[in-house]
Amino acid sequence: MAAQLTKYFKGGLGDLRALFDAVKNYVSVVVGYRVSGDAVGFGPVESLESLPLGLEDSQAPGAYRLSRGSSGFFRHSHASPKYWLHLPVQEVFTVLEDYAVDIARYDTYSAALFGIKPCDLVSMEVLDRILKNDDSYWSRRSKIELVVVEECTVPGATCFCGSIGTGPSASTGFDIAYARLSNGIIFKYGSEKGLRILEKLELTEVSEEDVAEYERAIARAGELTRYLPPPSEISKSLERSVSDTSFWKEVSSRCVGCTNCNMVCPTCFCTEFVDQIEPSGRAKRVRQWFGCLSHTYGQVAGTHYRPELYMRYRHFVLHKFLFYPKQVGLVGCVGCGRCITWCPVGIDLREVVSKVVSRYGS
Amino acid sequence: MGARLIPKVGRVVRVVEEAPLVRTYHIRVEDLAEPQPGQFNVLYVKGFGEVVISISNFRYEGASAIAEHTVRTVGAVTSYIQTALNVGSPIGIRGPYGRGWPLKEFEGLDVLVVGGGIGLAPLRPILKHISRYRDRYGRLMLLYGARRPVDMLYKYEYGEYRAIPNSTMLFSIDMPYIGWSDYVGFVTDLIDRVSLDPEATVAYVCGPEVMMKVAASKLVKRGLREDRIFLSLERRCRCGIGVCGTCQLGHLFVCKDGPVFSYQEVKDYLAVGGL
Amino acid sequence: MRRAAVAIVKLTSCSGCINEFLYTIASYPELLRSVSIVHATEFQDLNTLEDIDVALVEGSVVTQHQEELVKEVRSRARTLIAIGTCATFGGIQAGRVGEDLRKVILASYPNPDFISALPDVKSLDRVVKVDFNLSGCPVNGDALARLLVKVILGGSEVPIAESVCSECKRVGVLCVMVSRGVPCLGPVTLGGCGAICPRFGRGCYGCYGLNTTVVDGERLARFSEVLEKVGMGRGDLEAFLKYFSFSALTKIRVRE
Amino acid sequence: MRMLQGLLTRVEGEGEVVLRTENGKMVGVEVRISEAPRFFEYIVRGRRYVDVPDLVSRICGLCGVSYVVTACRAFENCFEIEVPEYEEELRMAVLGAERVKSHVIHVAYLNLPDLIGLGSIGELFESYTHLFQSASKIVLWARKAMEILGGRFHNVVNIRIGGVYSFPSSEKVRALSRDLNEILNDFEGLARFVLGLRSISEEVHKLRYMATACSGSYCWASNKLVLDDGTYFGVESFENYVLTEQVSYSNALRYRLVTGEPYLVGPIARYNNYMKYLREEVRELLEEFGWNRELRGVYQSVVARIAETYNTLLELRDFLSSYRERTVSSPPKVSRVRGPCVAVTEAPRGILYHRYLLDDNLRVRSSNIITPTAQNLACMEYLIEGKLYGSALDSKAVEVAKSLIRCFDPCISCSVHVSRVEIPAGTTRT
Ligand SMILES: Cc1cc2nc3c(=O)[nH]c(=O)nc-3n(C[C@H](O)[C@H](O)[C@H](O)COP(=O)(O)OP(=O)(O)OC[C@H]3O[C@@H](n4cnc5c(N)ncnc54)[C@H](O)[C@@H]3O)c2cc1C
Ligand code: SF4
Ligand code: SF4
Ligand code: SF4
Repeated sequence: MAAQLTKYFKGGLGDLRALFDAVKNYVSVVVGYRVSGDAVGFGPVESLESLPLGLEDSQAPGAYRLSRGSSGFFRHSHASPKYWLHLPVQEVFTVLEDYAVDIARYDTYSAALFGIKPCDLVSMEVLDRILKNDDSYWSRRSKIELVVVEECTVPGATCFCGSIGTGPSASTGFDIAYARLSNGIIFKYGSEKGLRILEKLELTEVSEEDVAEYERAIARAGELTRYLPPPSEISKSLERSVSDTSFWKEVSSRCVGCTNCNMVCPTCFCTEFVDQIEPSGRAKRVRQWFGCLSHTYGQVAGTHYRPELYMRYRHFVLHKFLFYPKQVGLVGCVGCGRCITWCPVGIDLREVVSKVVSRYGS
Repeated sequence: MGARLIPKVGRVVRVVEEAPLVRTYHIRVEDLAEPQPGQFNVLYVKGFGEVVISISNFRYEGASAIAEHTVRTVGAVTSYIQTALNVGSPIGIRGPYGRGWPLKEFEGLDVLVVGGGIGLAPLRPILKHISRYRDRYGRLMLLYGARRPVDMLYKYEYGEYRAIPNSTMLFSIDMPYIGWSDYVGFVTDLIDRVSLDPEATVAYVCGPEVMMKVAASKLVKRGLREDRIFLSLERRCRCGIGVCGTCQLGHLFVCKDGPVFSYQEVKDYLAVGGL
Repeated sequence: MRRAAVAIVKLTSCSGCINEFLYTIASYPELLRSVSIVHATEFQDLNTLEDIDVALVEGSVVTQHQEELVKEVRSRARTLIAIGTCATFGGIQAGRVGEDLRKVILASYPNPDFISALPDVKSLDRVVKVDFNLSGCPVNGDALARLLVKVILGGSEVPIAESVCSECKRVGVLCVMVSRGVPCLGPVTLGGCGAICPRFGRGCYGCYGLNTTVVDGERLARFSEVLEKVGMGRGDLEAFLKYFSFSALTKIRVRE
Repeated sequence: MRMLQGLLTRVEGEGEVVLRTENGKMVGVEVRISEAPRFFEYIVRGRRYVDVPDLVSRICGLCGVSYVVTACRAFENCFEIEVPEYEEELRMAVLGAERVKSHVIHVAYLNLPDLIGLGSIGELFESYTHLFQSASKIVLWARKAMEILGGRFHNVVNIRIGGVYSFPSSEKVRALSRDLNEILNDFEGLARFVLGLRSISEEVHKLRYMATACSGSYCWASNKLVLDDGTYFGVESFENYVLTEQVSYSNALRYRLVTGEPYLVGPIARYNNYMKYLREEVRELLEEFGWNRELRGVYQSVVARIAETYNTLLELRDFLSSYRERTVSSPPKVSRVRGPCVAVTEAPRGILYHRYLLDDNLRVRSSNIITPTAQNLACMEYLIEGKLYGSALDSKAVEVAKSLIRCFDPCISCSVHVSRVEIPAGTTRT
């Protein structure tokens, strides 16, 4: 894929604005990490000002802080594209008094993603493959006509995309990517569409030095985020660990089953259904995100298939590194580090995985 | 792209009391594709939710389909079905879903059917299928166990099953009961009481998971191939089409990769508690 | 259709949950066509305790008389729903359990001899069999309405147990503990409120009660270390747990 | 001696009224608060002062906001914390929404059945469906308002010492503001129906009364109090102006003026003090039905409730329509406090008094919470005795006593912060 990217462009913040405007003209809604108040979520972005360009996040296991300052570099918040593509709460249908079924309408506008991170880009591919049959997901997913990625030259302290190969640069599945360097912004394209848009902007040619600096920055970021052995090694070790109950009990001993990791993970997709009925007989069926760390996951009438928390925690980890590859041919963890940052007790997935590998690796 | 989670509205046309807290509902619905034996539908009761229920029998009546579902009352939705659904009641239904019993592939072999309790429901279509295409299969052996005699399903059909040529039928109950002259004990014990040609037998098993595990390992010991033993598994199952994620067993989705699996596919997963 | 006989019974509590029932009626006035309220001293004069289809009981049991009353209600009710944290966990009045009763009384009354009180504060399930526990201080009126309609129709609700954090994330609220270091009991608290406190930028203080489907004494002790780091001492945590999760604490002790 | 008892119904909490007789004639009355004590004064002991508002909110399921606000104000007083203007306005709006809810619930669901001779809310729904629905709409709107501004209908979470935790989004507030216009129509309908009722008694009750004191406005929160005779005093000397008494038959403490006289708090006390500050629209409406005058007896408190609700709805309309989302102030830093932390606020049922003493770690050492209903108990007995003394006793007398009590909208759970429940098993006919 990388060979396809023969051409880079260079520009500044002004050009980013021009790109934003060009993208905005292209679709009816631009979606990305959106600043609202003192938080960053994920949703429609009106203008470049609503993007977290002037914010810096600092992340650590169980800790997240945002600060202002133009020199800062923003990675991501708890909110991933999942918030836009796979709605946290969605109505499925309403059944009227006479049992007529009224299907919930999904909105249908063309959209562009702007500024999303390489890890989140890959997470979309994972979701695409897992949610093949999901109309509500595809009603939004299929409307995404343009993807602009911001590559990470300054990764965060919980990021480990380099270990998985999902970042810090984007290699496929995007139209345009840009990276912020010390002396400007490097743009590249990933599709013909992207190239056409970039060509219309008044960008300068890149020098060899620029390209070299870009590559250095990406390589450095890649190094910084390479904590773990290769995913194949991880899967193998996990496979050997499954029946080591005491190991899984130990690594999950601080877990309180709050499901934050599930909710913030860009590839966790499980949902539950909630049914409501009014005295009039009108009923509603609602679907909502659901975490495998919660007690109900695996519970059935009369018995429970994962009654203990360590079983559910083990499922979370196995799913990412062992089962996802079998299900969709991709590692389910994209190395974004969200589950580490947003875990209120600060359980570090990297540590757990390292332990598995050191104990069960070849 | 259709709206895949939307039920069609059908109507209950007959209710059969099978056993305490178990009833078979005959549901008429237009425009339902013909299921494979072992597939299931998702039934929806307005305002209370959905449940995944095997199709225990199926036929067309004119343009409309009649699907039979044998439901045991255990939790919220099934209780409501038991309380409120009667002949004439509307009910939502979607399906058929899942991978059913592989039957065509094993034509020519002897067929061993092992059922426990409500687990006979998804096996019933196999019996119907074999009785219809009798000459395509070898011997038919049905081993069926329940807690008590009164808990046995489809009692009114046993005559019909027995009439299938070249078939054996063995029954068991868990505890002795007055008037019961068949076997008392686990249904899996019955496996020891049938003669099997391990080279030429396929087994279809459904019941509580422990029972299926015991049955499978016994059959393996008797020399059956692991890829000729089929189990119909159960997990928390909400959507039926592989999008809600709650039915995962290892990398398998019980609803779309199963519910029927060969023992070979799942034995490693089943061996680990709580996977 | 026969109207379902509903009894609203108040024990020791503030009436907040009964007001949530009033809200249910205000939201679905047509409910008054499918139920007949046979007992509700708060808003009607004629009250009986016979043949109850659904009893909604608010409050915890603190007197002998209440204990008898609930037993009576139980024996006459087809379905008994404990509404609110007082009924499901004991409620804030449990904050005085284990203390010298005379001292407790003297804190409020000049003449302790006129006041009788028992040393314990009991959640309903310690006295009778409860069919549904709907916690919350106060109970979530929408959840109550949802359950009530289902129960009146002869059914029940598919139970889901998760923490406040699940709700927090679904509404897209920034975690106050992770992002601002504000102590929050959300991770160990039963969901159901819709993450009200984090939505207003503050930590959860656990008013829906401990999520004991997941949290045991060991995990709670570990979690209290996390809270300690962000400034909530163990004593304050224990106090809040006593106010809102008392009956759970009798099963789960915060390890020393 | 014989006693005739009646369980108090259509009041919040559990209590009874007991009429004592000799030779068939009524000689005394006991308003028994049998609600089991909850011992809040003990429960808040040892707690950090910042946690107190959320705890005392649990005293009352009808007017928890008043408790939260009073506790906050008590600590703001002793720490000399300035609450930013916009945050105070928001808090007062939450308090106002609660008042609307409380008053409308009382007027429509609890008191109206008395005025039109019905026994319950169900009967009201059957025979006055439209009225019931209007009242419900108002209550539901008040709920929405409390949820958006305060977090929920009861035990609001958005009020803290020094201000609020956050400003709700303008978008949500705009929606609230839009709906209010319709609600005002519904309210007018209800108000006209109630004010036009002939059944509101003209019976005169000569009573002392107390209210918080403000100059130039209808008073809800102030550090001053006023008696009907014009005596003003600061909240810090409140306890010098009242006598606390405890009776053997009741779990609630009760209060009298130092002279031994019972006194009234609540709608009538406020109304008679501040009616001139009601908004023009309110006064016009009252005028139309001949009620723009001093109220003479507790039966007329329903008029005051209508007036206060209307006034509050209009104030809320102004607040909501000019609302802007702002950034909240940072929580105040405090170190030491000298003396007790005291405050009074007008809860829907009257003045609510809180006093806390903190220790050096700023944890509660002791407290005293005096609720409006507790202050009204002596008045209730006084009025019943005045009305029934010497009369022959029958179940009608009990009814008379109970309906008098109901006019106070007594909030029994809060008046004890506990209770003994006296429901005879089986049928309770009262
Ligand atoms: C493939 C398959 C076929 C089945 N066939 C039959 C059948 O023919 N007859 C029959 O009586 N039962 C069958 N079951 C089990 C049946 O689905 C459950 O008994 C039923 O869902 C319980 O629902 P509830 O609402 O009463 O229980 P609750 O405990 O209230 O369940 C809540 C929800 O969880 C899910 N759930 C709970 N228990 C199970 C379970 N055991 N399996 C799957 N999902 C569950 C359902 O979505 C249910 O609506 C089958 C299960 C599977 C997976
Ligand atoms: S498992 Fe954790 S690090 Fe991996 S993608 Fe999910 S949230 Fe990110
Ligand atoms: S704010 Fe509290 S409830 Fe919300 S995610 Fe954080 S810890 Fe959980
Ligand atoms: S967030 Fe916690 S304290 Fe706040 S309302 Fe919900 S459960 Fe209660």
